Amino acid sequence: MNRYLKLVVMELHRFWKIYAALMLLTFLSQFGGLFLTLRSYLTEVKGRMYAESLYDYAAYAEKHGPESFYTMTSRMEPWFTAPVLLCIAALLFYVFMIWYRDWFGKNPFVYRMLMLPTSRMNLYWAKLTAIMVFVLGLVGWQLVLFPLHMALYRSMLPAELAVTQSVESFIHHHSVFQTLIPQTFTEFVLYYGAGLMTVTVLFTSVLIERSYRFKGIAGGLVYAAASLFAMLAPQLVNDGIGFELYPWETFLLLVVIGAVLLALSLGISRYLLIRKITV
Amino acid sequence: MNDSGESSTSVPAFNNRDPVYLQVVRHFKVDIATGKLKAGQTIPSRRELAARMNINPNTAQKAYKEMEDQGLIVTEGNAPSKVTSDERVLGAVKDELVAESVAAFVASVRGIGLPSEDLLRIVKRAYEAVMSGDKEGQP
Amino acid sequence: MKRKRYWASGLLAAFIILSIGIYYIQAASSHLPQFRLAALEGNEAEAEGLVLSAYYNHDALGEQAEITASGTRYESERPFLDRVGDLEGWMGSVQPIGRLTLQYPRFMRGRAFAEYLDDEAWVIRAELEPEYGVDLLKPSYRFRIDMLDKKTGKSRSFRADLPESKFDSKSIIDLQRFGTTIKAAVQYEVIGMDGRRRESEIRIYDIDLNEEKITGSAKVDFGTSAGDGREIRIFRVFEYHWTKPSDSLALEVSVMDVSDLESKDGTSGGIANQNATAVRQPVMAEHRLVIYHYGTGEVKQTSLPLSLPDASQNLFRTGPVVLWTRSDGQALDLKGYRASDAALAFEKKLTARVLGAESIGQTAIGPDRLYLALTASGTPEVAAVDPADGHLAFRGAVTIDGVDENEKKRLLSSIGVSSISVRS
Amino acid sequence: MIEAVRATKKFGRKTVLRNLSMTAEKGQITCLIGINGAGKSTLLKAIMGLTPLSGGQIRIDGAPIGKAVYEKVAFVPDTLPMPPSMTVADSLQFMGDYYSNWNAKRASDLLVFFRLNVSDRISSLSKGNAAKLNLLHGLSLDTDYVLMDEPFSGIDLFSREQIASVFTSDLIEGRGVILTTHEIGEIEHLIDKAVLLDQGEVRREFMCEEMRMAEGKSVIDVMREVYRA
Repeated sequence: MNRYLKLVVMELHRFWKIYAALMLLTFLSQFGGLFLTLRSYLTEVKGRMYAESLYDYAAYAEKHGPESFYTMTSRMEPWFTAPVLLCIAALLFYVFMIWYRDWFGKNPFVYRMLMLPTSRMNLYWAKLTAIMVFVLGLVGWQLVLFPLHMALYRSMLPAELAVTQSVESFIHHHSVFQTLIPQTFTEFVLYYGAGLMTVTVLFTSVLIERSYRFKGIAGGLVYAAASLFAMLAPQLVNDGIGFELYPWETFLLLVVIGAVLLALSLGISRYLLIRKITV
Repeated sequence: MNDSGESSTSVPAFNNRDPVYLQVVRHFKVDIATGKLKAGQTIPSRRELAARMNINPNTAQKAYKEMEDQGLIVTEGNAPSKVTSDERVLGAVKDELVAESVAAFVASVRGIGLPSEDLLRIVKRAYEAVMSGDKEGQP
Repeated sequence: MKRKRYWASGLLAAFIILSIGIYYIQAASSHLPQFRLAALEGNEAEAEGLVLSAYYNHDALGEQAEITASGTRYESERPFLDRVGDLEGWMGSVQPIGRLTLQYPRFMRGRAFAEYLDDEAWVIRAELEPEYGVDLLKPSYRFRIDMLDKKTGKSRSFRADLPESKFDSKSIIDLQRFGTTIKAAVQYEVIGMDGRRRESEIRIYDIDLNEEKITGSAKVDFGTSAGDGREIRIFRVFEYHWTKPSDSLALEVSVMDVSDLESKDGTSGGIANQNATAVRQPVMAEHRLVIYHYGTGEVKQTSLPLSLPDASQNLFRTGPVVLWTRSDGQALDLKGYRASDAALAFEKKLTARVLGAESIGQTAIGPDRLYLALTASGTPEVAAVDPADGHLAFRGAVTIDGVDENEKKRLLSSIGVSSISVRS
Repeated sequence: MIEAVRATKKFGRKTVLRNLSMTAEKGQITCLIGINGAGKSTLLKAIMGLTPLSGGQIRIDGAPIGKAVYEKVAFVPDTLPMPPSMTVADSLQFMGDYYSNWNAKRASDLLVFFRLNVSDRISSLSKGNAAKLNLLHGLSLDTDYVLMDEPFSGIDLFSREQIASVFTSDLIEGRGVILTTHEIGEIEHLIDKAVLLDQGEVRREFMCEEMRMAEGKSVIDVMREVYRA
C-alpha cells in the first residue's frame, strides 16, 4: 500500500509546476478580468449618470437596473471560462503524457518503473489517482475562487447596483459550470465516476499502443471508439429502433455499461501491463 | 574492496589460450623458485588475488585449489593461505620449473641441430652473463 | 521520499476534500424559502393535489418551483434519483398518460402519445397509422388499436383500415367503448398552406373488437358547413379525466368569417401571412357548443358568446357540466351548460374586486373544480369555482411562515405563478 | 540458475530471438557475445520481463518470471533510466524508497569508489559517470543475479577500469552475472562462461577455462571460428 502512496506522491510531484501554473492562470484571468470589468462598468455608470443627470446610484438602478454577478462574468467572457477550458484541455493532454513521458528521452524512466518490485498495477493506480487528484483539485480551486470573485464584486460595486447571488445559484445557471459542478453530490459522484471510467479507457488505449506498437495505435483507437459507442448505445436505442427506454432504465443501463467498461479497461490494462507491455 | 597499492606479487600478462588458473599456479611457482615467496609466507586471499590480477574470482579459487592439491600452499580453516615450508616440495618446484624451461628451450633449439657441447658452452656463457648482471644491478 | 512532498500531497488531498465537501454540504443545507398554499376561504382539503408551477426570482437568476399546500419543491434542490424516476414530469403536462405509464409501463412503452380509454376492464389505445403506398404525400391511414386487459395483464393489437377521404389531416379526438364495440371520434381537416382550416368534419367510427374491423361510421352533423368566405374550426372541449369513459363528446365549433380577407388582397390573410402590413384576424361569425351522444347519435347544441379580441376565453368539461369562461384580467364571465342537452345551467360574473384581487390570470380545470390564478396585493392566489353552480368553493394564497411582515411581502412579490395543475 | 528455454521473440516480421536456449549459473559471470542486433539486449529485457517473449520461456531458479524477479535480479540497462531532473542523491533516495533489498551502505561506498557527486543532476552526468551510477543502482541491490547490458561500451578508459575492477570485488562474489558485449577484448579473463549469439540463435555456449584446457583456444579464437564461418 505505501508503495502505491509513494508512487502517487511522485506522480503528483512530477507535474506540480504546470499544475500550479494552471491554478495561477485561472485565478489571474478570472480575478484580474473581473476587476477590470467592474472598473470599466463603474466608469460607464458614472458617465451615464452624468449624461442623464441621475443624482445617485439608486436613481441609476431604478432606470437601468442592477448588474448581477452573473451578468458581470458574462460581460468579461472569454476571460472567465477560457482558463477553465484551458485547464480541461491540459489535463486531457496529460492523461496521455503521464504515460508517454516515461518512454521519452535517452534514459527511458519506464525501464526502472517496470522493474519496481511491486505489482505493476500500482503504477496504473498511482497515475489514475494523480489524474483524478489534479481534476478534483482544479474543481476545488474553482469553488474556492467563486466566493473570492463575489467578494470583489460586492466590494467594488455600490450596494444599489449589486444583486446578491449564491455561488450555488450562479453555478446552477452557468452553462459551463453546471456540468462541471452538478447540482447534487450524487450527480457529482456519477459525473466524475464517468470521468474516471473515461480515463481508464484512455489509459487502456495508451497501453494497447505501448504493447502492440504497430497495430497498437489502431487497437487503441478502436477500443476508445468502441467504449464511446457503448456509452452512447442507450441513447441510440431510444432514437433508433423506437424501443423506448424510460429515464430510470436509461440511467441504469448507462451505469451498468459504465461499470462494465471500467472493469474491462482495468482488466485489459492489468493484462497488458503484466504480460504484453514492452520498452 | 580496496584499491590497494603495490602488491607483493607482480601482475603477469596472461595469454588467452592457456587455462588462466594454470598460468596463475605457474606464476606462483616462479615466485617461489625465485625466492620472491619465502617458505611459510602468507599469500593474498583469493578475492585479493583476483582483483590484483584482474581475473575471474572463480579462476583464482581454482588456482588456489590446484596449488593446495600440489601441496604448494597450506590453508588451515579460513585463515589466509601460506606457502608450504616443506623443503622437499620447494625443491621439487625449482626442479620442475628448470626442467620445464629446459624442455621448452630444447624443443625450440632442436631444429638448429647444434652439437651438444657447443650448445652447452653457449648456454653456460649466457647464463653466467645474466647471473653476473643480477649481482651488480638490483633487478 | 522527501518529507516536504508527502506533506504537499496530503495538503492537496485535504484541500480537495474540504473545498468540494464544504460546497456540497453548504449547498445541501441551504434551502430556498418554503412557500405554501394556505386556505383563505373554503376548507383545507380543497388545496390537496393543487400544484402551482411558479418562478421564484430572487437573484436575477430565478428558480423553477412547484408550490403546494405542503410546501415548495425547487427544481434545483431535487435529489438526482427523484428527477430520474419522475415519469410524470418526463411525460410533461399530459397527466393521465404519466399515471398510465406508471401503472402499465410495459403496455405504454414506446408509443405513449395517443388517444386512450381507461375504463374498469380495459386500457385501450387508438392511433392513426399512415401507410405509405405509391403516393408518399397521400398515405392511406388505418386504425391501430392496442388493448390491455386489466385483469389478465395480457394485451392484443389489431389494425383496421380507414376509408379514403379527401381530408389530408386526420386525428383521433375521443375513444369510447360500448360492450364489444369501440367508438372512435376522428377529426378531419383540410389545412391550407397558410395554416388556416378550410374545412373541418368529425366522424364517429364503430369498430368491432371481435371482428377487429370497422362496422359503421357516422358524420356528426351540426347543421353548418364551410363555404364561401366561411371556415369551420372544431376543437374537443378539454376535460381533466379525458381518458375516462363518457357517454357524450363535447365539441367547440367556431365559424370564422374570412370573406373580406380573401376578396380584397387576393391572398389569404390571417396569422400565417406575416408580411401583410395590417394582419387582419378572421372574425368569429358563430360560436357553438355541440354535444354528440354516442348512445343515440343525437346532437344537441347551443350558441356560445363570441370571443372578444382582448379577452381570453376557454371551454372546460367536468363530467356533466361544460364551463365557458371569458376573462379580461379584471372580470371573469362564467357560463355553465349541461352536457346532457347543452342547455344553460347558470351564469355568473366574478370580478377581481369581488375576489379581493387585483387581477385574474390563467384558468385551469381539475377533476371537479375550475381554478383561477389571481394576484392580490402582489401575492399569488388561487380561487376554485364549483362547476355545478359557479359558486366560489375555495380561495387560497401563497404564504410563507416564520418571517416578519415586510420580509414576507418582499418574498411573495418575487413569486410568479405560471400555471396551475392538479396532481391527484 | 537463469534459464532461457527456446526463447523466441518477433518484432513484426523480424525474428530477434529464435528458439534461444542458454543457462547462467549463480556465482558465475556469463557473457553474451554477439554483434549488434544479435538479440543480446532483447534477451536481457526478456529475462527482466521488460518485453514479452513470442514463444519459449524464461525461468529463474526454476520459477517463471513474475513480480518477484525484481528482488532476485538487478538489471543495469545500457542507459541510465532515471528522469533527467533528478539528482544523484534523489536517485539513491528513489531506489531506497522502492527496493526493500536496497543496500544503502554499499551504495555510499560505491559513490566514493566511483567518485560521483551526490548533487549532480542526472542530465549533467558524463556518459561514464552515468554508466557508473547505473551500475551503482544495480549493484547496491542485494540480488542473486545482476544483468548488465554493454557495461563497458562507449565510456572513458578510466571509468571502464573502475567498472572492470568491480567484477573482481566482493560486490559480485556469489552472484550470477550476465553481461553483454560485442567486443570481448580485455575482459576475457573476467568471465566464466561465454555464449556466442548470432541472429537470435546461440552458436556456441562454453566455459572459457575448459575451452582453454581442452582446445587451447581463447574466446576470441572461438568467435573467429563462429562469426567467420
